[in-house]
Amino acid sequence: MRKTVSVLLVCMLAAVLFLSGCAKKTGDTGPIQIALQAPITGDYAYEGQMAKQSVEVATELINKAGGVLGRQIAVTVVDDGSNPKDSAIAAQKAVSLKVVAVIGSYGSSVTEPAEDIYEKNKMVSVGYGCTALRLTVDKKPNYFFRTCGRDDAQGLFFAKYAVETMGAKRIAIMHDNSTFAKGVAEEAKKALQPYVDAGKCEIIYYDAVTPGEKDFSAAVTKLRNTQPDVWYYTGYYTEAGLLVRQARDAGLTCPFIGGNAAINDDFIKIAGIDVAKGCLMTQEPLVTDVTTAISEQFRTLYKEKFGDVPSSPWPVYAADALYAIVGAIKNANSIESDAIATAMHTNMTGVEGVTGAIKFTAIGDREDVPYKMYEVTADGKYVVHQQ
Amino acid sequence: MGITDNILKRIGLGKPSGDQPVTFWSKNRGWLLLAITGAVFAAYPFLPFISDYWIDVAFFVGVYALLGLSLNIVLGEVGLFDLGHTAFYAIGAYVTAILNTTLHIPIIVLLPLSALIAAGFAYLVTSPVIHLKGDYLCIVTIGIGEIVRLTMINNPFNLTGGPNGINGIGGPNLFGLAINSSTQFYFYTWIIIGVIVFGLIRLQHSRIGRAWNYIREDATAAEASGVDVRSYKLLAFVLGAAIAGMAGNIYASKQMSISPGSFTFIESSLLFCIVLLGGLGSIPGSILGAVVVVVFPEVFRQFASYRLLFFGLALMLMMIFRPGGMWPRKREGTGLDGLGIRGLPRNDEDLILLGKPDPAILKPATTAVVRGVRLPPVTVPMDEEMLLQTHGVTLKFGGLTAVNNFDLNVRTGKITSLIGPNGAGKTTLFNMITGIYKPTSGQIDFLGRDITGLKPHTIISYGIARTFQNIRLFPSLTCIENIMSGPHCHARSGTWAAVMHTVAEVREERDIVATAAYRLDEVGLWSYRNELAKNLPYGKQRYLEIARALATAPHLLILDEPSSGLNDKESEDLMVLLQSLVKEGFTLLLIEHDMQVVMGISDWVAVMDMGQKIAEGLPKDVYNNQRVIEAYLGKEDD
Amino acid sequence: MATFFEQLINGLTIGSFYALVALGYSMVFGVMKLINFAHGDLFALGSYLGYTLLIASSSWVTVHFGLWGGMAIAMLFAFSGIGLAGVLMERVAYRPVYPAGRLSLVVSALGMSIFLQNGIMAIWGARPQAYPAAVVPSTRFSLLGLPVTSLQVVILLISFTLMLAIWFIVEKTTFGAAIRATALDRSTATLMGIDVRVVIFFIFALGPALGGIAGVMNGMYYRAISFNMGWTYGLKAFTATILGGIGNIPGAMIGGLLLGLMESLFAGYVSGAWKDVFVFFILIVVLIWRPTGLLGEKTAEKV
Amino acid sequence: MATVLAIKNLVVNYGAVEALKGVDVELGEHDIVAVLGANGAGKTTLLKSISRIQSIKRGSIALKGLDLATVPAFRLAGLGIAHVPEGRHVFATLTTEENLNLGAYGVRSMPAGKELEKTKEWIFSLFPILKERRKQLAGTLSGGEQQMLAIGRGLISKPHVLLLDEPSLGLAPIIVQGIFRVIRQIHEEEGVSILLVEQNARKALGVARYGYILELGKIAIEGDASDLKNDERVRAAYLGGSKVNC
Repeated sequence: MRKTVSVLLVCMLAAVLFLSGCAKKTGDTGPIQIALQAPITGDYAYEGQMAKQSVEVATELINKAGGVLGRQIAVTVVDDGSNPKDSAIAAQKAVSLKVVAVIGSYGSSVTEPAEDIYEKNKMVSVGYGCTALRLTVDKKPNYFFRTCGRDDAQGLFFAKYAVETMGAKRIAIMHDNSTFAKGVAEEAKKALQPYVDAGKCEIIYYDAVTPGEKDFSAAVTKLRNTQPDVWYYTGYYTEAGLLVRQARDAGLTCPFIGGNAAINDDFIKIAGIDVAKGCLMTQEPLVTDVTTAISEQFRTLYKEKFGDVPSSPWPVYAADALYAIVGAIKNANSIESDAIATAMHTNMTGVEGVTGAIKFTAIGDREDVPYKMYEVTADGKYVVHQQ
Repeated sequence: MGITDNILKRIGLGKPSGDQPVTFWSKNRGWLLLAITGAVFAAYPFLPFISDYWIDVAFFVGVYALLGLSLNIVLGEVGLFDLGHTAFYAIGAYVTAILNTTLHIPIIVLLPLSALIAAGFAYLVTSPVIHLKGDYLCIVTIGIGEIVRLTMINNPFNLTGGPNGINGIGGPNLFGLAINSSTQFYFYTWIIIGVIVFGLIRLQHSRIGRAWNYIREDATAAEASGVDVRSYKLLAFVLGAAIAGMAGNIYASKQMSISPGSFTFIESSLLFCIVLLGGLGSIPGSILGAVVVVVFPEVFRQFASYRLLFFGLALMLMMIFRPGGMWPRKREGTGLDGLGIRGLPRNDEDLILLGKPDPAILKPATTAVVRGVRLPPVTVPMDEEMLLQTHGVTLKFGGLTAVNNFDLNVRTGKITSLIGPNGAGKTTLFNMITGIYKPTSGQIDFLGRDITGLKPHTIISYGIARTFQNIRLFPSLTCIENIMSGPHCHARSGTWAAVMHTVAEVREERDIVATAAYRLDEVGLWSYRNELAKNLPYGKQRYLEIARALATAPHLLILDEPSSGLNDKESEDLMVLLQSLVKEGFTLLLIEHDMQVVMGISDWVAVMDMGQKIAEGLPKDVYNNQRVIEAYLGKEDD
Repeated sequence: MATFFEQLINGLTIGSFYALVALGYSMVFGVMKLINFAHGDLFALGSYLGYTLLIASSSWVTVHFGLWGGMAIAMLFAFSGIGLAGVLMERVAYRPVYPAGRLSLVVSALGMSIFLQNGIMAIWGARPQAYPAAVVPSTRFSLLGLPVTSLQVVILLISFTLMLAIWFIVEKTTFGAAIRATALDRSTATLMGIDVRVVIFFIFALGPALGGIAGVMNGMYYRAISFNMGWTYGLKAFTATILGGIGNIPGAMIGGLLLGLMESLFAGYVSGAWKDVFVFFILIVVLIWRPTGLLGEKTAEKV
Repeated sequence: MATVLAIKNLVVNYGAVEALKGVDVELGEHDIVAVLGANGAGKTTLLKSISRIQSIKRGSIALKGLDLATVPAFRLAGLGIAHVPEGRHVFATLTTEENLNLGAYGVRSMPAGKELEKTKEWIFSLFPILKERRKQLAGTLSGGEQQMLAIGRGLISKPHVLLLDEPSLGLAPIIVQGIFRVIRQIHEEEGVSILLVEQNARKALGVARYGYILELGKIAIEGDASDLKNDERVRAAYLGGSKVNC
């Protein structure tokens, strides 16, 4: 008796496995719903919270200008807590909210599970801080895009700059074992390989520091002893600031080049201007260097609302993601996912974001992200380095 | 059926006891409730207000319930302080990811495989550290968790994909049915949980589950009652790791990509909270804990940056207002039914009688088998009269000689007493005989076998049981459960038998409870069988401890100051009991300070001072020995 | 060789931070048998308190009392603030949970830790903050041929003085004996006329307060502070505590310094990425060899 | 004889269980009173209630007319009550000397110094072995030595009232004799009033002036020690028959 019932029960439940449906999209009145998936809590909370502010500003600007398709837009925030598990739930939440498209998310390994879910649910998502190659290169997604650049582009830019422009022979690369920093570091190493093979330079140091720590004196002493010509650090600005200062204290004098996660006003604060001055950063153009009308408006309103422009470049890409989505909706004249995705792939004429025109490649990467070398000036500003 | 009933009873839905009329409901309560629970689970994803999001939340509740259940074995059942459980979860996930993406082994095949590898890993890393106590084990588990995570990040042999992790993991495929939607994953996961819960409940109510609890309550007493503490601790880690490995497999196949960010110390501490929030050792509690830990932050997701603030607060409040957890496991008052043992006689007298030992068992065995224990062959010339002999036993602690070249002879069927000043080394000698200490030199022979340096749980299965100077019971277990630790060392059923309820296992369980019942009755504590041991008055605790030792069916019973804390009258009652035990066929060895007892019942007395024997003989000779008077007895003033 | 000595000094500096935090862990554990997982977050809070004082007065204290004076005042401020926070924490999060046992206390401590961490984030924001350069003394000089900063020297001096002072109080004074007695047996301590509440108050004030001072020194030395920095330091300090033998005051000091040295030397000579793996590996090996830590008592359990 | 310690109608609960159900006990100046009884009768609870490490439900405990309920527990040592707990409870990882010093911790009138050293010498004269062991960790002492240390630690505060809980528990006969000798000595020479809880009824009644017998939380019998020794009920229940002869 008991066995039969168990078997029956299991069969019943198993049968249910076949019956699963999926949700469908919303109505055509009221504001167009868009979700922002961002790390509001957790390790990258500061980036997520600034992304939220940036998107708020962009939303206000767009709505003031009449919205899109005659409707306003509204953005809901879902927090992914900077971790992959929460990201999957957050993505599913965004899907269940039946939004038109999603902005998000920040880190690559956090974005990845979300990307899969959005892709499966045929929902357009636009990442703004996830730079790992494989999100697009491996997966060739149909509904995923990103407004930020890719690790390899930055790595290549660095390699070229270091060897060809600076003529560095002994190159040190350091990262912090985070998805992002290690990604850029790996790509930089790859990009240097041809030069190494040609005997033009060598990589004399390749190691990681632990993020969240404060004392890197051991690492920089080791680094100093390798006598590098240039030192590339691809991690985040907090550690970058500490590293530069501790390196200078330890007597390491070679030029420092930071990756685009290091560029942040706090880098200068932490390192101290005496040390930060002259440090270089590989970076997409900053919002302050883009002179379009949108950029102007964005900066003004952001300053008005939050006191200062975002201290990091990534939140601006979140705003760009919103501009991209809205532009695609406009060009497609539809809020259907497929139409938006098609527009994003093929028809982005006239779509401008805070950092300029936005176009995507067939696999969803942003076209033409021009990297520039930034330099910290003596008065604590980032300007494009003039060779 | 028994177990379902017991669970229901615990949550207050059990069969009515007494003479209430039997209705359809009361008769089939267990099945009906199981069916209702099943129906609710089955219906959940199809409820109108349940979106895929909530189904996914339920899926993650499932993953965390599995992890909670797996940690509950280690932390809840055995009481091992494990704050690095995520390591096993990570191993399961990475094994799945690596083997699926490189060798394209199907996920469903990897489900048992990742469990197996996680279990093997757990065995390897925990066996050198399993002896560590409390907080020291805790930091080691944290260390293991961190080592695993950092290794994944550092990408050794290009296997783990570094901080990016691994992507492109496939979904499970059940005989042609591909699982990929949220609803399918929901059912897939919860059916697995159902199967595992079934197994875990069976384990909890077997000698294995009880052995874990004995260790949690008092590891030394457990070892002295015949539980192989080390192996059972390892078994807990291995089983826990296996289940966590499965959870890793499920997680990886749902997420399709994994990275080290999912396996941080914070995850481990969340699992810890799940077990504690639910209630230590409680299976439904662990599931409930998972519900809280997963759903709570979801409900507060819109509060964004404040949600973890609330979560932290909630954890503290929970511990303040429900310190035992939300659904603690109740042991007392559920009666013998609560033990989940089948095939017991209907009334108490029959049960007690069933446990009456075969007198042949209590005779010192010249044969090679005693109650299922295969004894090693006789290695020393066997003296029918001498049960135990120590030859020149010496123990040195650093420079201090605690026991010096001591010869002790214990005659079969007699009461031998060891007396001597405090600190003379008597208890140390006992600890050597029972295997807690290993002698520096000398030999201990028992039943014609050299038992020097064997583990306590081995020695006890040969037939030497003991009690402790300071009573050591399993305080939060019932009296009958306490005594059921006695026959443990003679039982043979393993994990699989316990889960499957094999015929031999059922018979063994019945024998265990019957033996315990008989001994409990013998020391007059039958009416206390369902009380927690800690609630017994001191004197009764002494008797309970003696009953526990007797339940191991020993040939030699070693009692360390049994009359300590008893007044003269109570000591006399004790003497009566001890003498009756000798009549039953046991041999007794005592340490005692109460001369009334020593002189009253001993057949032979040995006197120890500063680790050495200063006298031995018949009680009255020893009592009048000048050296003994000087060193130990003194002269009465009055 | 010069590099070796440099790494040695680096290791000592980071080790002295670990040791100060570990000391608080050990003191609280010794008396309460409680692993205060929120201890690291109190350290972070201390950093923020010092930062706020120096910023809020727009360096007023620095301007009026000089760099060192400002530093001293910030440290005193954090010391008393965190001392108070420690006592409050005991009242709110631990005292009501004592009867429930040690495991429940761990959960409460984890809850407190999450609460504090996110509380700091709610007050000071998620962005890391930096101690302004203007308030940090940064004279550099050469000591025995090694380049050191005056701040480094002062930090080492203060840390060692504090450690010695605590060691003296606990091991050599009658009150210290009272603390140790309370740790062993609370009700018998009461019979001796020891006011257990005073001891607990003292422990929960002083232990975290040491962390508060370490927090300010840490902020000054590295300048950057973030709301989640407590986790890392908490975990490292806990490791140090266990390494030395938990509940043992000199053990915590030695454990902390040793941990700093190991990290520094391994990162300096082998690999930064594998540093923590190495540290935990060594810890496990030490525990296999000495199950109660380096200075833990080797007494067998009495049965 | 003037009353030093007066306990009236003492009721103590452990959860729902009443451990003491209205107990009256008196201890006079320069007096030894024994409290006997079976396990779980409430003897230890009585002593713990006096020194306030056990909270009481009802009743009063007065030291020379001072209601002890108004005084925090840790002050009692300073008021002249010393409690030597059951099971010795020496501080195992402190040295013998540190243990002794702590005994005087609650006594403000005894600053560390000459006075303390003098009292310590007196303790050493009572228990010479402790002097040999003064630098040794208390946990490494033998059971008998620990009991001596526990008593010495109680005496070092020069108490008026000494509460002794099971001083003979688990000790060799020769040690028990020694301890009872010291009990008698401090009573006779120093005039300390002693409330003695014992299992060993024979010994306790041998040294006490007056005795109480507790049964299930109530005083069942009380009377002069000499009378109790010959009381039939006491003999049957507590002294045991003389089935054993040696």
